[in-house]
Amino acid sequence: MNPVVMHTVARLMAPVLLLVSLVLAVRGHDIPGGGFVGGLMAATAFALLMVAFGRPAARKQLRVHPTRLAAAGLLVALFSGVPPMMQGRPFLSGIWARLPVPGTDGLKVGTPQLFDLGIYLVVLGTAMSFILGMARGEDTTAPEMGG
Amino acid sequence: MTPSALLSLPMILCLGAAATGLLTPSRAWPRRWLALMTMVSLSVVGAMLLVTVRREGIQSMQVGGWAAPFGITLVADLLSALLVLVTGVMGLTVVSYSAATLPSSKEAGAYYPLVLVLVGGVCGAFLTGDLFNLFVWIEVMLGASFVLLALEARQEQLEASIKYMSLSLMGSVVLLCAVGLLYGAAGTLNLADLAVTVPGLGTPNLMTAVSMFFLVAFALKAGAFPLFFWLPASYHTPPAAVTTLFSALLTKVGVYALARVFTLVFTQDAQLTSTLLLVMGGLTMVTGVLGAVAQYDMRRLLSFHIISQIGYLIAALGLLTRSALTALIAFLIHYIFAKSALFLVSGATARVTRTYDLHQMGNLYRTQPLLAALFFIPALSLAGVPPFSGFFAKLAVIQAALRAENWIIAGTAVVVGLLTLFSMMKIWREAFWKAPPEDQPQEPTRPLSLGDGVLGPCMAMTLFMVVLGLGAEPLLELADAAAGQLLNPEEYVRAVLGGRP
Amino acid sequence: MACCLLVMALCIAFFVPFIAAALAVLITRLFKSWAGWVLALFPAGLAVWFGAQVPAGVQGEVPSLTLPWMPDLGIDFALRLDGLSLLMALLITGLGTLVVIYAGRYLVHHEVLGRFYGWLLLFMGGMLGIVLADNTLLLFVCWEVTTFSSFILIGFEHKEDAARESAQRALLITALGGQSLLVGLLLMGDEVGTLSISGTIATSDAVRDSPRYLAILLLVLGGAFTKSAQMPFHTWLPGAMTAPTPVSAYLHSATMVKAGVFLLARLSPVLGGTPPWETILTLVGTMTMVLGALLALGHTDLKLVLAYATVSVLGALVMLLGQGTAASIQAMVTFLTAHALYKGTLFLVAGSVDHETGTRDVAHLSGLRKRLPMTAAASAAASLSMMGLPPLFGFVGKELIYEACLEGPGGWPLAMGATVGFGGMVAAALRVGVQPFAGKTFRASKPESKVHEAPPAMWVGPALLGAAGLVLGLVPWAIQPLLAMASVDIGGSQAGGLKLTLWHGVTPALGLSVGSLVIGGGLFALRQPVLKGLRALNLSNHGPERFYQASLSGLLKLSSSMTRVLQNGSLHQYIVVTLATFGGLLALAVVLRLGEWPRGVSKYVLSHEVVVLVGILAAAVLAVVSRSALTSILALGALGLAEALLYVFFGAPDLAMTQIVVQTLTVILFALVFSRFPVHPHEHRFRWWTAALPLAVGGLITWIILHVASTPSHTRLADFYATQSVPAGKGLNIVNVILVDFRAFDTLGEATVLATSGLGVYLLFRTRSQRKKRQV
Amino acid sequence: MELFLAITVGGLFAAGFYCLMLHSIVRIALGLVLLGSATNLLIFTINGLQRGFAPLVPEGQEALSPPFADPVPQAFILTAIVINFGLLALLLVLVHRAAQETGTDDTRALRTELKDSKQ
Repeated sequence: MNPVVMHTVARLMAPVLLLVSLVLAVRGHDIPGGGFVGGLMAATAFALLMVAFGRPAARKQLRVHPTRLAAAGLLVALFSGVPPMMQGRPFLSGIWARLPVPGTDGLKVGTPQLFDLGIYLVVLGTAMSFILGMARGEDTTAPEMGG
Repeated sequence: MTPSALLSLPMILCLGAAATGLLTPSRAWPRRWLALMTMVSLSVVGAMLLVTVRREGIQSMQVGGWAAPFGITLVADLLSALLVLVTGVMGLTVVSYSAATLPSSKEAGAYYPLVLVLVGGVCGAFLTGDLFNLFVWIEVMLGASFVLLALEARQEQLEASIKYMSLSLMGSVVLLCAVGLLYGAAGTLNLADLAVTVPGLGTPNLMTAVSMFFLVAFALKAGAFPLFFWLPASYHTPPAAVTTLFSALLTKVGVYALARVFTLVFTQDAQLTSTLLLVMGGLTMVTGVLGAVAQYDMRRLLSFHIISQIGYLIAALGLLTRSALTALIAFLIHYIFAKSALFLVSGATARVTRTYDLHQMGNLYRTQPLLAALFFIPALSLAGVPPFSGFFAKLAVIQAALRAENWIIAGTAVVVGLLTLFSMMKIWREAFWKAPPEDQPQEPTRPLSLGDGVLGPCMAMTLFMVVLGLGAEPLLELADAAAGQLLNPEEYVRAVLGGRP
Repeated sequence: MACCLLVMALCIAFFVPFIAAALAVLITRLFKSWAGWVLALFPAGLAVWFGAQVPAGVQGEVPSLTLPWMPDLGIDFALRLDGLSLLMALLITGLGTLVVIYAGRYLVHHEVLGRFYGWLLLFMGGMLGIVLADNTLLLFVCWEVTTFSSFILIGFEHKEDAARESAQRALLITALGGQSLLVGLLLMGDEVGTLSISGTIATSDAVRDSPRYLAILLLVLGGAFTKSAQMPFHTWLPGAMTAPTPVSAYLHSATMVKAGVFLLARLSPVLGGTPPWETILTLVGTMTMVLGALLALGHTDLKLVLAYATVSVLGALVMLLGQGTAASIQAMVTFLTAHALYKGTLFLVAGSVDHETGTRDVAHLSGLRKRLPMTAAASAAASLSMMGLPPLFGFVGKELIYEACLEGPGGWPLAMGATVGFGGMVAAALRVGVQPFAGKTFRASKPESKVHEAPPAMWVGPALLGAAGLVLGLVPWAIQPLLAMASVDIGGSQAGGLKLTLWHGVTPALGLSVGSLVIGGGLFALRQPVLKGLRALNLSNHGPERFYQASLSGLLKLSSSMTRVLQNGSLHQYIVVTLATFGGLLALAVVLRLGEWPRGVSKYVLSHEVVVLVGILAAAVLAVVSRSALTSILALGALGLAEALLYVFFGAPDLAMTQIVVQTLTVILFALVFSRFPVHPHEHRFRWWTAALPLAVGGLITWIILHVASTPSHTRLADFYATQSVPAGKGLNIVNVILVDFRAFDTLGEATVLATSGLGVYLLFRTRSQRKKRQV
Repeated sequence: MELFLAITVGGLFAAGFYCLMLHSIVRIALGLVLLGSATNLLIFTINGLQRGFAPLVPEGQEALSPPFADPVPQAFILTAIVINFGLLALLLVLVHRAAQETGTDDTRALRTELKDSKQ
């Protein structure tokens, strides 16, 4: 493919994919979807960037080391279960609130969603570990380009 | 702290520390100290849990606040609490040993987080009261063990990992089938709920068939004959600290799970399942110890002994009497310590001699007196020589077998003990007594002392063995109470389901 | 109060040797060459204390204590000091004192003398524990302490192959016996409901009348016979002579080997007096006695001769216990004491000779009496006692034996056997105790001027012991009360009334005594032809010795061939066996329990579903049989899609979505891996016989699924989630609510697995590229 | 339907186990994928199937009324799929690395285990 076309496509598509992935993750509570599929979708966005601009650029766009991203996600998921313990309720009990968002009857937010967000991050981090790891494994013949 | 929080803390601590560890800078000290602190807290939590359970009976907690069987229940009876405590102590031992032996580049990597994940998975498996959740925690534990095994990626480790993974994943498939079939047959996977529901289903034959899946899956994880191949194929490749961790915890989860499902869920066809367990246990003892006798690699020899000792546990489970289950629990605890001590010592030996090959060692009795003592006591203990913990544990097994009039198991236990002694003394003769081979350059080695950090953990394990030997009574009493809980599921059911029948 | 103090002192006495053992290394380091004298204070103190208990014991006072130790297993910390214990304790501590002093000099330059003392005193503790214990398992614990401490002591010169070999043999044989003993004791405990020895004795009929009596007896005898080196288990004892001589003197003549005899004596009120007991003990004992004596004559090594002579004596003691009459028990007790005194002396003498001359081969020794006068005197006293000449204590003991044999059920045949056995012993005594010292010509491996008397630490022990044999022979009534007490403890009140006198008058026993001297003298005179003849026979390499070697190598062979078959490194085989086990257990369950046809399974199916199912199967078959990797991978992809379709048909959109994504990723992963290395053309061809096992397992699983599916479906959980998902879980997508709320704990674990594997993948690739970098 | 699906599941198990018995690690991994699918379908079938009717509560309603597909096995399968996938990826990378070291994916090349027991 023409690299210019590829770059353009990637530049346009990646943010869209990221947005869709977030929607999938957040709305997953009510419609099919969820943190897992959302996280994979987000990873696809970065994979696209990698195909277009190469591994280092994709790695740079991700900003965080993928394994750290996964670790952070795990921490978020774990942490979402802790607040109820402060109230003397069991670990991972749901706490819900309704945020007043103008134009709707309020947006429901709760720790289970935070949990799902954690899963989203774990999946994104893991998928990026796979993708970036594979890509590094691929150029075993080429000199390592850092990262 | 409320008991219910105590139940979830082990997993939160381990996984939280693992994730936090990965987020800290890639240096040795933050990760090491984080792991150490976590293991200390885990041991404290385990001890508190044990005290609570001993004082107030079986504790349970509904994760997410959803009443059983709709959510996931965590349950701690005496056995679980005891095992969590032992897991914490073993974790602490292995982490401090790792700190003394591993290169700091490795410590700075993902090593400690992986250890924490593994320990967290093990605790989860011990504490969960739900079979699907048990599957998940077993996978957590396996996942971490796969990576730990392959971490250095030397060729033999890759090979070992592939064998270990293929066979373990096969076991996981069987386990998942088992869980699925049980859900289809009983409509629930909560253990306490199953204990209540299954007798009323009126399908005992179907339950027997389903129990075979569980038997295969857990016996594979436990390393029972003839499903143990993954164990000797892999345990001799990672660093001693990792082998110790594996030997102390992984197979125990299989044994624990067997004990759990065959005392709580599949009690309808005890005749058949007990017979199978007895046959399996007896053959496991014999094949394990015969495998060990021929080995000249210290770690392979010790790996085969894991199998033979597992045989004792499975046979004790097959006897299914109160005294047999008491013996099982006492033996389990003893053997975690004994085996760990031996693996840790094998690591220390290899540090001195730079090999695990018994042919290449010699004369350590003179050059390494402390090391010799720290090998001798666990070795005797493992072989069941008094007055160390192994004797009383084995005695309990033999006595249980005699009382059940199962002469074959009693005889096998006795003979296998003797062969264990033989192979332990083989290590002693080769590594500690004989003159070292002449081609081996005799570099003047300073005797290892406690200050080196390598022997500290070995010493701790050995002390446990002496204390659990001369003062076995508290452990036996605890094991007896735990066996009582296993044989009378009413308390377990009441703790989980409350007043609901 | 006094009683209380006594019991406490008994308890302390039990622990003193262990404390001494713990301090041994320290004391040796502090006192250097005086360490032997210092350490000897511990056993000496004990000996004095035990000696002080004799008068009270004669009055019938039996101090005892019982502390609960492991009530769950029935093990108590129970001690009891009756006459038998007292006699043994005196021998153990008294001889122990002398041996400790002796060893301090004998091994003075040894680099690990401290550890040696540690093990020796540990052994002493175990031995003392055996005789003091009033609980069968406490006795067993101490029994095993002696087993493994003697293992270390035998292998003390551990760089020598022979020492390691002998240590292993001793350990294996005695540990085998130990295991047998353990089971016997446990069975016995179950019969009487207690592990207390005195309690068992009180209810001994329960054991003798039990249907398990014979099993218990044989198992206990297994322990006693191995420890006491009875035929055919005697082979470890001569080998044990690789131990330093003080060890041989202490363990292998005076104490440890007597543990088996002691055990039989201790349990004879429980197990004794029955036809099997009498037959087995008499037979084995007599055989051991005669063969031991015979074997003793086939050697010229001082220690080996003594070792075989010891075997012979142990046989005699066992034989006497088998007779079970009052006279035989009294004779046993007396002779045991006499033997401990003279055999201890002779071993120590042999050690001194070896130490001073550098050899212990009798053939190379003579005329030493001038250079080693004290040693020679001790040796003379001891060997005369061994020969059973008046006025030595050995004579008293031997006379009693002959009398007991003549009076007992064995009668004349047994007495003749004993005479022959003692004849051998006389010859052995002449060889080891007299021959090296007698004669005019001095012969030793060193020149005469370099050979001189052993230092005091090394002759004081033998001299004292030798003198004791003489004194007791002259005034046997001095020890009579103690021996009488011990006899009563073994044989009950009817074994009382022991009378020890030096001169019995001219009796048949005296005649037999003379007979044995004549035989012995004859054998000694003909020593060269006897030696040659016995060497030609090479007795010690037959029978049990052969059996031991054969079973050891058989074990190793079995082990290595089994490992080669089972754990042969082939992943293929591991998988096949695992699968076959799985299938076998399923088949077992199906055949035994689930044979009937499953009923009520829904057969209603729509055409598009059939298409999908056929598609799944076709894709699976294609993936399996295709030789092209690419085809297999693509088939896998197709299979995943078909599976997703099924999920769509049956109301699982989340599942379908995830399945598609995951299967796609899987296919990509496979493609990447396949593209990395040349997959050499797969030689695998589809074979029906290979497929039989998987097909069988698949069929069994189908069968079981059908049975499960024929039970009514359960809706309890689903109903709960359907009604609670919205109000409590705040979500419309029930599956998602289950994942993040109802069963969020599962998902947490799942996320952990995923993160772990991501980490693993990343790390595995990194190690590779790092290694590459290092190579560059 | 359960009848036919059960047969399909059995077939998938047979195919998966057959792959495990081949001498190629990649084929073993492939077999594990097949076994994963088989297990998922087993769980899916086991408590009765329901055509259509996903377990989604319609917007605005408080509860879902029957008929609907059992959501519990679906949740199990979702968890299992992800776990399987993660571990499979790990296995494949191992296979990849081992093949780099040995140059083949033939399991018969994996025999260093025997190195010391031959002595």
